Amino acid sequence: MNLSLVIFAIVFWLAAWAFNDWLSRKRFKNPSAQRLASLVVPALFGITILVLWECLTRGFNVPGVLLPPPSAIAHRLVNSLPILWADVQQTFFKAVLAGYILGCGLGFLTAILIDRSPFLQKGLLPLGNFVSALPIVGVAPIMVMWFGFDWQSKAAVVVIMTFFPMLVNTVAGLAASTPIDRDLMHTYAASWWQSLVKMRLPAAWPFIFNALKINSTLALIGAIVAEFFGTPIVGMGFRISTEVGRMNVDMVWAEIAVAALVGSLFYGLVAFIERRVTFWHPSVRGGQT
Amino acid sequence: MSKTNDNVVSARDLGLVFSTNDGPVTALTGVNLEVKKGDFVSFIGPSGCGKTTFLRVIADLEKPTSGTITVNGMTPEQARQKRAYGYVFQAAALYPWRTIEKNIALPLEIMGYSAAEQKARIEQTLDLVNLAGFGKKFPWQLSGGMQQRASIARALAFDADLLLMDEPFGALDEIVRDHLNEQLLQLWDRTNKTICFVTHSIPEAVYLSTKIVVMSPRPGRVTDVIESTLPRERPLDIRETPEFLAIAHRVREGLRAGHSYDE
Amino acid sequence: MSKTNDNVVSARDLGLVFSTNDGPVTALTGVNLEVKKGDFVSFIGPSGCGKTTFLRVIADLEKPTSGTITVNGMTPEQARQKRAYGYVFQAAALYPWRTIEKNIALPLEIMGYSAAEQKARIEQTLDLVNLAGFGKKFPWQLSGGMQQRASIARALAFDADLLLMDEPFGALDEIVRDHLNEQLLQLWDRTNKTICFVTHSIPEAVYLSTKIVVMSPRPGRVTDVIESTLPRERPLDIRETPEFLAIAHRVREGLRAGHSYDE
Amino acid sequence: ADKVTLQLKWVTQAQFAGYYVAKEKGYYDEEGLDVDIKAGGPDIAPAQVLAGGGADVIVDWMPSALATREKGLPLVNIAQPFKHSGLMLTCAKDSGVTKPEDFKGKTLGVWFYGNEYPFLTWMGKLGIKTDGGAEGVTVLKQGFNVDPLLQKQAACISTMTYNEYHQILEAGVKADDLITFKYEDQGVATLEDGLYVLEDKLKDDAFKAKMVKFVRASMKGWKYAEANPDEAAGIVLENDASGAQTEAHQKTMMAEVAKLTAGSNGALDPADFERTVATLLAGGSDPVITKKPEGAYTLDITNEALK
Amino acid sequence: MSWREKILPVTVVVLAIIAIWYAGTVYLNAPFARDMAAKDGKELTFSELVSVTMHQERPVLPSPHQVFAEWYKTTFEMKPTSKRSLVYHSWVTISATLLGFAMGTVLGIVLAVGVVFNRAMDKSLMPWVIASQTIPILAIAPMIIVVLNAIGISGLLPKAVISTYLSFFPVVVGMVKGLRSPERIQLDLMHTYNASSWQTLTKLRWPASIPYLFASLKVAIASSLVGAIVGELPTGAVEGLGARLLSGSYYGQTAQIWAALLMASAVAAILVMLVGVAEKVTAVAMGARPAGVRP
Ligand SMILES: Nc1ncnc2c1ncn2[C@@H]1O[C@H](COP(=O)(O)OP(=O)(O)OP(=O)(O)O)[C@@H](O)[C@H]1O
Ligand SMILES: Nc1ncnc2c1ncn2[C@@H]1O[C@H](COP(=O)(O)OP(=O)(O)OP(=O)(O)O)[C@@H](O)[C@H]1O
Ligand SMILES: Cc1ncc(C[n+]2csc(CCO)c2C)c(N)n1
Ligand SMILES: [Mg+2]
Ligand SMILES: [Mg+2]
Repeated sequence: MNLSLVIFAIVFWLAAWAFNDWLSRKRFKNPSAQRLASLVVPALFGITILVLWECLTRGFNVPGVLLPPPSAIAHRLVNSLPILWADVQQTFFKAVLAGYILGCGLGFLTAILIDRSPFLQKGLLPLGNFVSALPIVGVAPIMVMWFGFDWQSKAAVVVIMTFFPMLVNTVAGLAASTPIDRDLMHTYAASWWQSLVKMRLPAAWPFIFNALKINSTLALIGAIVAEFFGTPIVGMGFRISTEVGRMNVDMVWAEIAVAALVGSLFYGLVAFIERRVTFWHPSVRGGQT
Repeated sequence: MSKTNDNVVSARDLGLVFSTNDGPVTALTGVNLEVKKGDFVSFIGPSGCGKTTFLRVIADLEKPTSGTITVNGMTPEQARQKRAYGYVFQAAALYPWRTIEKNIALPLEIMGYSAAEQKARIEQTLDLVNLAGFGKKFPWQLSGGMQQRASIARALAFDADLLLMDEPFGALDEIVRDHLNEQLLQLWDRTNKTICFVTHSIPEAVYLSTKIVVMSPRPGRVTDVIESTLPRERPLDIRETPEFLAIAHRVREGLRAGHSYDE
Repeated sequence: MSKTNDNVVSARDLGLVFSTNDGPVTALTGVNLEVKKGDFVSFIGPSGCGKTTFLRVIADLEKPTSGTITVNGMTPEQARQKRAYGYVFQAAALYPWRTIEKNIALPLEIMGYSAAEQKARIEQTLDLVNLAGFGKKFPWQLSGGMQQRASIARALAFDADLLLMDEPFGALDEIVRDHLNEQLLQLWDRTNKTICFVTHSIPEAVYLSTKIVVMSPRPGRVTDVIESTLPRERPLDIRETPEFLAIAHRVREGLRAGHSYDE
Repeated sequence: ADKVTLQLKWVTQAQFAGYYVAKEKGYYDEEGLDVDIKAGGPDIAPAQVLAGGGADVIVDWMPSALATREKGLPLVNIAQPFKHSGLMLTCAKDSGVTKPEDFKGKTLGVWFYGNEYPFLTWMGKLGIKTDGGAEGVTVLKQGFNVDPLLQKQAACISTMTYNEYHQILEAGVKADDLITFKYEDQGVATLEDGLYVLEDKLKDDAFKAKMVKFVRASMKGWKYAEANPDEAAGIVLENDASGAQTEAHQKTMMAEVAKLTAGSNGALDPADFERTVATLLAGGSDPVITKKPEGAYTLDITNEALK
Repeated sequence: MSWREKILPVTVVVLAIIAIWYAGTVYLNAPFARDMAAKDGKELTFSELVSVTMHQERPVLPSPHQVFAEWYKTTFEMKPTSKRSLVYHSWVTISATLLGFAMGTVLGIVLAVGVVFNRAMDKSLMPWVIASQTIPILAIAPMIIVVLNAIGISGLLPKAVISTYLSFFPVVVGMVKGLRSPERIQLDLMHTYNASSWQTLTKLRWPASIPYLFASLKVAIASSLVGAIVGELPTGAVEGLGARLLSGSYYGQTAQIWAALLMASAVAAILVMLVGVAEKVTAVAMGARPAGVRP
């Protein structure tokens, strides 16, 4: 055990914490300084975690097959870019995107359908709940059987995983318009479609975007985990599962880092669109005083 | 009694009871009322006497629990489906995701007006309520009175023969109010609309109406119906004539009688 | 100029500009105003002239973009932290998940009143605004005017020396309004509160105030400050005296001058 | 009693019958050991559990154990109950495969997770590329089951003599319609289920003594299981907490496993070790291990145990 | 609530699904059946085909009655304490689910509150919370288990931790939005009272977030179940629905897989419905207007 590294880690952590706390309380006059500060805070948080991780794994001599230090992971990452890129293409650009669009679309349409017909509302909504937790462990092998080893079966798993959050949130969102908003449409004798498009969907967007955000990470997890159950020999899940078995844990973490990056970017994109679409909602407009 | 097809609104023994968590609330009871084509009817009465509820029944937003009501000789539902009326709610009820312009366009879009027609009407009604230049703002960027005016503009933008207006000018100052009163009278005169108008201002009620309905609460009922003897042509200074003051006095008395506390 | 510690509100060259999606909106400009302890100040002016904005600045809900303002000699923020005022918003702003009773209890809970005290005050203020018996209802089960009264009750339930009231009686009929005007005057007289009161009713402004501030829009500014010469003791029929009518006339002229359209 | 935790490589099944028998029959108790047998699964890397301190001894295949050793986690083989390899590639006859040369252009199902090393070695030896090019074979990461063959998604799949092969038969496919390539017959056999511990721990005499007792009792269990396959299968079934296995399948498995353990008294035959290492080092472009491992096994434990 | 209103629609939809399922059974199982017959030099008539596909040992899609029979057998014909009883395995999974759900909900709410109230947390924590969700669970699950094992925690808790990991995120996302959903004027009111952050939270933000909370809880409890099942793999998959799924798959017992899937679905549906009931009760207590007749 290397005590000085451990002590350094703890000191660094405390210092960074204090600095961050100070920085996020402080209001800068200059807007660009403010913006810079808002970037520095999460970055410093991240750096702190990395420093802690590096020092503690080295300080306590944690075996590399359990948890490699970040430097080893970074080294592995830059040396494996072509492989990682191929994996991202296979898993994200094929399976995740296709499954995400289909699953969210399907959940959304089912919610609309349920909303349209009281009969289906009573008949389909309870059954929608059945799909809610079709465990990936059970479904993934079946999808491989039905749709083959390639990305299509992973997309199918993603569809199943993303369907329910979208269904639930859309149903809740469609109920979110206020009575007076509905009364107004009623006085215009607006058709169901008109009410939907002009009133109920806008009011539902905040909920729908919640689902889109939750699903953006769920889809990635789903596709990666589904690859544990049979794939061609490319893909992020394939890489992770085989490299764990081979004890190349640094490669596993490199792949995880890539997954986190891709997933965060995806989430960020959805959140960005959300701010555009629901600009009027108090949560975006800044209900805070 | 007049021929039915003359009646725009005709209520017989109308009653409405809300059932709430702590017992039923009688909002309307035994309401009999006839509104004729071209009438300008004001409803006046203490807070909570059922004015809004009655307007909502006409608009098919609330179902009466007893009695009958027809609108244009049909059930309120049929009338609503024929888009018989425009409604100005007591609260502005603007959609926050639409600009003022777009809020006014809403009924026009729904009723299938052409884009050019929409544009023209938006401009015209924004002018009417003195909001020209605010079309591109969002509702939360307007003052309370401006929001109310926007919602009036929205109801006036399309051609409904019957206007249901629930305290449309409540949040406006005297000058704007006078201005809009005049505008409304002109519009009414020009287009021969029928107007049901809730107000708390006695002068406003007398100035505008051909018929004033005085209501009283607990349970909500009609206590007096005053047919105005004022001419259809009404300059603002008609408000100083003895005839005007006499009607106003009768309304005030009716109002006072309906109140639970006497001063 | 009076000693500063006498001033409850003191604004110097106050200005406020909102930046919106389509350019800046000047809501207030060059506002100078002194409100003394025990004053009853009415703000009157066309819709959109910045009355609400000014009240919000006093309440530390909006930060001025130029000039200075003190409340009780402090910054608005410090004053707010001392719970210097009660605010009645233009809209009722009741929490829909609380009954009327509970809505009134809200500030009491926050300020740590005892349960018994809460109960007593709820009962008392409900009575004051004539809503006894409606305590257990939810806001949506009340009429517009009743909601407004509930929000007044909420602001009166705790003891603030300064009351900021934004058109509190807008949705009420004449009788209730007269009643509440009297109640408010009594309360003011008894407790020596300072009241800032937005209204659109000229008679109401004149009847209630020791000082009337006339404002004008685009950009919002103060155009006239009228010190009332009426006695502090004001029976309802003071409204027919020539003195009263003279003040009302001056207010009306000021109001008219601020309007963009001339009739 | 001394505590020993054994981490298996896979779920509870007759593949590990010896240990369950030793436990049920009280052989561990006799040695004064309290043995906790932890089932494995598709998501468990026994070596990782060992490194994390979750187990004292693990069951692993030698290729994967040696690869791990090269990665810096010094595993040491202390006993080798499995003499023979049960790994094979099973192909559907109608896929047109009759000999290893036919693999080119076909799709083959392979188990990864450290189990792919023997396969890669074999393909390296055959000179067949596995990276998906037109010249080589298309490799699939096979799941937990034999579906790819039944669904015709692959021409051949990896099977164990004692398990998956029988599942194919149970699904209704006739043995005549199948063709199998045992790794042993192809000269690429590598040692399978062996017992491994961390090198450091062996410096501790108390631990060594414990392992001696453990191996002795375990081998007694294995020999009993070999001799009484049906009873052993029953014991396995009792220990299966998932309640999912069938008696018939476990009996078949036990019978087949017995063929693999036959001939081993637990002691690793250095010749087998050398053969495995040679095979692994020969593996094509991406060799499993790059240099001959030193100290990757010890005979001390078995020598002591078999005294 | 009459029979016609409630039961009929569900029945119709269920029947429709079963009909589609049967059709799918024939369609998906036919190739293997034809193949087998062809090897015997036979050609199957349609009715033969139907009957064969209904009873395959290893079907691509087992028929509804095969699944139901297996489900019925393992659910009702076994002692609930037996290892072969689905009830027993369901309980193993449900207990981890509920524990994970409870921990996830609390964690999610606490994080959301932190994010809404503390700018530093919003800025520094949220990106990492999001990143955490992009880490594939199965990849780190074994490490979690190993680490927890190393510090002496095993059994229910590790599974619940994985459950928590999956379920707290929907709660965070929903609650951050929900806690920020009060209107400006509602917040202004609190501001005028100089209410503390805690008071604003309990008296305004929290009640305003309830619709978001329940939408999130429904997703979270479903995710918890998935997490508990997934968590069974790296804990050795010895018991629970995940173990049934896995060993069913491993030993090619298709009917067993489907029965476990059916059970997992049913459990999820019941749990989600329970959350729905709680939602209704809360709504009534919070003075929600009875759902109107109009859309
Ligand atoms: N949805 C409802 N549920 C229960 N009671 C209601 C409901 N709506 C209105 N009421 C009750 O019905 C009565 C009449 O209400 P209404 O809104 O018609 O009054 P109003 O005459 O419009 O009053 P105001 O002038 O204050 O707007 C009131 O006592 C009110 O409490
Ligand atoms: N949040 C905001 N963003 C942008 N502009 C605003 C905002 N709030 C108010 N304004 C603008 O500021 C001006 C003054 O508004 P304010 O609400 O103070 O008017 P007011 O005098 O209270 O009017 P009313 O009598 O109609 O309530 C208006 O032109 C309004 O459009
Ligand atoms: C991810 C994964 N890894 C390995 C195997 C197969 N497998 C591992 S060890 C072993 C021997 C004992 O049966 C077998 C067959 C699988 N199916 N899935
Ligand atoms: Mg009303
Ligand atoms: Mg205002």
